[in-house]
Amino acid sequence: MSHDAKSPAQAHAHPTGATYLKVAVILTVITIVEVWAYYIPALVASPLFNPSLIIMSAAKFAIVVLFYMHLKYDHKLFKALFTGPLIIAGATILALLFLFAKISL
Amino acid sequence: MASHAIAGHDDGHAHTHHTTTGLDNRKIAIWAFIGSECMLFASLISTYLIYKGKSLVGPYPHTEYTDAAGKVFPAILDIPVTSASTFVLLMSSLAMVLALQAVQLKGTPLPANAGWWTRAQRSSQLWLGMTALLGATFLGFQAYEFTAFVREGLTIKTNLFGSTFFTLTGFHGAHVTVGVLWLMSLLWIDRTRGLGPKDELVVDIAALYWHFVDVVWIVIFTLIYLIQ
Amino acid sequence: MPKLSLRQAASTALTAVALLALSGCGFTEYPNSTFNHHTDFNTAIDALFQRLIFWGTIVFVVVEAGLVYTIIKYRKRPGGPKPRPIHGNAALEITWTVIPALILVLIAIPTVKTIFQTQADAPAGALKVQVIGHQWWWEFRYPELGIVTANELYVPVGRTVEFELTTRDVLHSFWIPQMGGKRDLISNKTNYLWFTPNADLGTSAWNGFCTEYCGSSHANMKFRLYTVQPDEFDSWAKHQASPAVFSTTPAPVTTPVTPVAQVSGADSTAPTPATTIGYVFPRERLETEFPHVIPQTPYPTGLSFDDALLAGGDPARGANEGFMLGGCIGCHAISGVPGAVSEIGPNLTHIASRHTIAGGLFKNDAPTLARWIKNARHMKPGSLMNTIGRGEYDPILKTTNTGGLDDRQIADVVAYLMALK
Amino acid sequence: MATLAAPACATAPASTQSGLWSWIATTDHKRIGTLYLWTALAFFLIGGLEAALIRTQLARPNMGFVSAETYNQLFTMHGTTMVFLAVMPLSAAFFNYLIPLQIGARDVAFPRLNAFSYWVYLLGGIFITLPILFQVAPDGGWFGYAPLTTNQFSSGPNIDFWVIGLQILGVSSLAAAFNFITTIINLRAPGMTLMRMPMFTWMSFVVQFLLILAFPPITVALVFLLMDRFFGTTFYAIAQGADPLLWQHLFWVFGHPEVYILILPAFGLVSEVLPTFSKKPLFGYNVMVYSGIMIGFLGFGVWAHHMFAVGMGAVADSIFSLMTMLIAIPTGVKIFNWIATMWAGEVRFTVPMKFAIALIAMFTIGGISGVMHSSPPADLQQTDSYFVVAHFHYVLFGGSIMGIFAGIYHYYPKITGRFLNERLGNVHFWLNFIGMNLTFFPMHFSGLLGMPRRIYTYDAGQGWDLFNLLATYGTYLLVIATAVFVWNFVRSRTRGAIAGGDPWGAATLEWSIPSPPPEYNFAQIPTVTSRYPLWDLKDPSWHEGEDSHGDTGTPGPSPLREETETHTAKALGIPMPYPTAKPAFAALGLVVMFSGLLFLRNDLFAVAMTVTLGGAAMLIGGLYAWLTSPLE
Ligand code: HEA
Ligand code: HEA
Ligand code: HEC
Ligand code: CUA
Ligand SMILES: [Cu+2]
Repeated sequence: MSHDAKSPAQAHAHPTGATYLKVAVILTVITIVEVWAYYIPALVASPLFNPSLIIMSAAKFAIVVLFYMHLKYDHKLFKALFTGPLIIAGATILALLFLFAKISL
Repeated sequence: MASHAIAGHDDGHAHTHHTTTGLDNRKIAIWAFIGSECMLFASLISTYLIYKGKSLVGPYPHTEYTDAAGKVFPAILDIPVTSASTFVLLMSSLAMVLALQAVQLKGTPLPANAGWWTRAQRSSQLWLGMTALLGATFLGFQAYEFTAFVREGLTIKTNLFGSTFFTLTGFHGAHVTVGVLWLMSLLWIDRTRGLGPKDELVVDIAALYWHFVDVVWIVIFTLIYLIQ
Repeated sequence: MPKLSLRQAASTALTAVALLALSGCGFTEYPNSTFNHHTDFNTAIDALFQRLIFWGTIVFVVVEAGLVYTIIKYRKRPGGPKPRPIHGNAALEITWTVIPALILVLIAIPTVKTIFQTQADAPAGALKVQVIGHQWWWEFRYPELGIVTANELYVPVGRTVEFELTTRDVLHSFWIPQMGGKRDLISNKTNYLWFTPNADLGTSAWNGFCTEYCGSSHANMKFRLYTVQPDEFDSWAKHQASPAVFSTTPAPVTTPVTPVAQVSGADSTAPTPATTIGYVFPRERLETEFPHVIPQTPYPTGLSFDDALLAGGDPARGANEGFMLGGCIGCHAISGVPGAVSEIGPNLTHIASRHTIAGGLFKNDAPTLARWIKNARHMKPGSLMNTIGRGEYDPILKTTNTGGLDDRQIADVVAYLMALK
Repeated sequence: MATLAAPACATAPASTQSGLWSWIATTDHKRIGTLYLWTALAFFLIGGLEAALIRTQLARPNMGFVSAETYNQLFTMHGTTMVFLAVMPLSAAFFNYLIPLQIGARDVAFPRLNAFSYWVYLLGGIFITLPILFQVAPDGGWFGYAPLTTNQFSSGPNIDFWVIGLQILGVSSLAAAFNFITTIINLRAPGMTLMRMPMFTWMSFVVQFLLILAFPPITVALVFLLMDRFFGTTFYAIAQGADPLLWQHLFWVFGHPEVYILILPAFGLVSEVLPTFSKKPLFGYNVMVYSGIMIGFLGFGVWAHHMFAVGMGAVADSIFSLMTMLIAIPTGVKIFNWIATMWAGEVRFTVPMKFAIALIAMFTIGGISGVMHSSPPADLQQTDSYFVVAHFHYVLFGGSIMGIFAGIYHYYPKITGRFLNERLGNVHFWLNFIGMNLTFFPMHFSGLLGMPRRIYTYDAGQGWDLFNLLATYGTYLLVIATAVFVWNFVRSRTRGAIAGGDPWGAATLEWSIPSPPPEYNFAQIPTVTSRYPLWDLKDPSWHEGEDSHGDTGTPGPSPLREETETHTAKALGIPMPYPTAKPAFAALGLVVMFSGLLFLRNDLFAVAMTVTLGGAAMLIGGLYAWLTSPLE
């Protein structure tokens, strides 16, 4: 990892404006689906409502991070700097929700 | 003078000195900062979720509440408005990434037959301004939301929901505010001196911050607004 | 470095010897020792703890002996061998990863077992006691028996007692070292703890403590536990459940204080007070056998009381005049006394049957009560009972009390309280 | 302090700057490290003085030496001071001084941010400490459990100082952590791969991650408390249905990683000392690195072991118990590897070495009692008793403080160019060693014999008298020991024996340059080919006959050159950061901004606004001026 003389910008091909637009469209579509689901009582009542919303939001999260924040293309160091804390943060949220009986094992 | 420094000679030896990884110090620092922010928002979001449904009195986020005097408080969250503001923030991320691209592309010759879109993509000022504007719009929505809630009887003191809700979204809003100010100063530099590929890093760092604030909202929107 | 080795050998020996000594040790010398097991709870804990001590001692001895041996053997000596540049040794490193892991497994298994054993639901038929924490005293209620008391607990031996722990203000923690582990009292939450005092346990007295820091007088939030024989318990309970013992025909009204007449027999609907006094842990036994439960807190300097007045205290006047004028009724309940229902302060129905007051801080006797009533805040830092003596300086309000009771009135109140057997 | 600027080393030329202003404006990591060292030592004395008062009050039953209220302030401030103002900043002193030297850099990544961190620390420390002189110091215990710390139960300004003060100190720690993460990742000399970094730098690296991940939760917990106290929110308002365990969880999510923040730097320091004075490489370097990372990582999954008595339920108790026990494994590996480092070595009993050995011996005791706590049913008998107090002083004093003293004796010659007096050092060590055992070992007994912690008084005849008296005597020994140390520390600055660049025959880069190091550190950035560059240089045959494990580099002459002469940066044409007081000014602004809140307690809304906005203006102005002026 050390002495990677190339600057990251040159090291990897960046996506183009078109990719960014596509990503934006996907984000918009997911958001629309989310909000739409919110207004369908049958869906809200379903046990799959919460998990699917969480999955959709995680997908949006990942897309923005990978494409807009270029984590997909950037130096792996940044991936480590971001995913490490993210995992600890996620685990902490889960543990706290468990401890306060908001979720169970 | 400001432009000179922010764009080139900030703290950190990156531009003049060799670094181990070849990466710029500031970019490493901002990623570490973002990692730290993950824990900050994790704590805030956990608190909101832990206290969800524990308020002794209303108003409540998703359900109606009738107080002792018989006064009815409707469910307080306004999903249509927040959906709109969420969309605005998402689009600001698009604008931001295009702003970065515009800065990177500065100086590369435009093909002769370039269409409006290709041209537009070269305008860093357009996209920086757009991002800041969308961010400010988001803040406007938030200001509207907050005042509406207060009018409807929910303040930061009312109940656990009020305290956690305003604090969580308030913290996020403060982050957006900082971001907007940051973008405006970049825009100002761009207008006075012009940002070019050599300033890529400066814009990149602001962009990373901005996108992070956006992804936090993605999580908040789902966990706080949509899930009941 | 012989000095170091000596020191370490000594502390090794000390741990082993001292722990052994303490665990089987005399009652009076270490009256709050956690090594004794007088309950099922403590027996379970102690078995676990012995195992921890055993492995802990082995690890301690191995590490310290290895360390001392190494530094002595390989100390720099003239003509000593040249150090060998060893960078590591996978086999060794795996060994000292695996062995501790194995030890931990041997600790972990009984740990988890004991967790589930001690946190199971209490067996049916347990005596229920509600423990309510207050800044800085304990309220105990026996809901099935209709008893409300403070700072002193009675439980029968051989029967499981289940504590239901809540707090009226900040966090506290309930601990009787000789009976078992502690459990916190958490606002907006109910906790449970149960144990069974061994059936063969004689009638004895134990110390209990608040072990969660709860403000100024955290140190002064103690209580007593009396483990008594079942028949003694029944006698005690029956008496405690009855209204106040003190009963006078309404005293001739000397002062025009209005609520006077309500004190006793005046209210015909009030249940008749017990005529015989129930079981109380004998004071003489405490003094001879359980001196550690007798508070030794000295009176604070600067608080004086004319003790001669105490002999002449008139209980009836105390009940009818002092108790009202002093505002006691605003905070203290006395069963059988209409209007005296407040739960702010300890229930005083049978105050005279208790050996201690104020979170176990003081002995319960006339001179102490007098001083307590005169200036509780001087007696106990931060106390939420206000200063009642006339002309007394209230250390919290930082003012001098202009109303309140004079020494003679206090002496009457004390006489009244001492009559509430 | 100004005298510090004058180098004591006779061979070093006069420093380019001196005087008070040069310290306020300095951006040199070594000077900032020195400032941290002095300040943190001062706070250590204050914390120790508080401890001595505590112990005096507890010497005998029913003592009236201090009042209950004073006592409660004393232990709260003792814990807070030792943790946040003494041990953490002492570690920070070494981060500052050593990390750039150990990795072959000229400074940290953000020199001015570094200065900012220091000034925030100093001013925040003063902010939180001063109130004790006026009897309004924080009195909620060092972990400030709600709801005791809310307005309802603590309506005075005491807790305000605590909430605001810790918030300020958090800024300092976080800023420093980002700085060091960047520095370690990015400013390593050529050839200084991650797995060649000195162990102190490695452990510090882990600590920086603990800092950036552990401080946000406490920041949030404190923000809630602050808003409850000043703006009437309901986070910990019992009447509104709040759950007091929220505070406890958020606090300990921070609090447990915090204890590893306190210990890992000390582990790093002894990992430098032990090889040096055994003339042997560190045993199992890789495993030492991984175990450090493991300790840090696992440290985030054990926090609720501080809450076994709150009634979390059997499942949660079990999980946290097992996770806690796991930590004993990587820690044990470290202990055994240290012993193995000395095994077959040539052990020299210098003062730093004695402290390092004492760390191994004493920390183990604390670790073992830690494992006893980790078993929840057993912990129910131990928690909030003096047994816990014994545990954490064995790890904190026997671990962190011993390690830090090892570091101070080891690096004092590097920092000042002079040795600390060996005789006084030995007196200090032995008094300290005996004193700490006399103070803290009896606490195991008083705890298991039923003595609760945080009590300002107790009755005679509870079986605790002897142990308390012994502990108090022990403390007085510690006071004497510390006084000897202070005397030595001050005196040796001007009178200690001159130390050369490499007085101990150590192996790492910081010893390849003069003592004290010149402002630019390395005239020529070194190229590193192994973990022990200086040993390679001085005795290329030192690792003959070794087994295959170590990264002892490529055969052939070492490219490293020892630097013996000191020049000025200017003469060498090395650009150095400009001195600037802007960071100090911004730090002042930050503290002023926060102090504005205090006026809200007396409903002085206008004053509060003025002070807060004034402070914010100073902060922003300072930041702006600093960010827009060139670094060097
Ligand atoms: C430097 C700081 C430090 C360190 C390193 C540790 C290390 C450990 N601590 Fe400690 N701890 C504190 C500081 C620290 N602690 C503080 C300040 C408190 C109290 C806070 C307060 O309440 O005010 C506390 C409280 C505390 C508690 C809560 C007690 C209570 O309040 O009821 C617990 C419970 O599990 C605990 C456990 C441990 C464990 C298992 C370790 C382990 O990391 C120890 C591991 C080390 C070893 C075990 C020794 C070496 C290993 C071997 C030689 C291998 C073989 C060993 C075995 C098989 C056992 N600690
Ligand atoms: C790193 C952390 C650290 C360190 C080093 C120490 C060091 C000491 N601590 Fe403690 N301690 C804590 C962290 C630490 N402590 C914490 C976190 C708590 C919990 C607080 C709480 O409950 O909220 C605690 C609590 C605590 C208690 C429990 C209080 C209670 O529960 O009621 C006691 C009691 O004896 C104690 C004693 C001591 C003593 C005697 C020392 C000694 O080792 C001190 C040695 C130092 C000196 C003796 C310096 C003396 C110097 C002078 C006096 C000046 C001389 C002047 C010149 C020469 C100029 N500490
Ligand atoms: C403001 C409320 C208040 C008033 C008025 C008040 N008390 Fe109290 N009292 C308390 C509280 C609270 C305690 C518990 C204090 C403690 O232990 O810290 C207490 C404790 C006592 C105790 C000790 C009881 C025990 O078992 O520990 C006695 C006796 C007592 N009060 C008598 C009186 C008398 C007599 C008066 C009137 C002259 C009086 N009190 C007025 C609140 C009050
Ligand atoms: Cu109640 Cu401590
Ligand atoms: Cu811990």
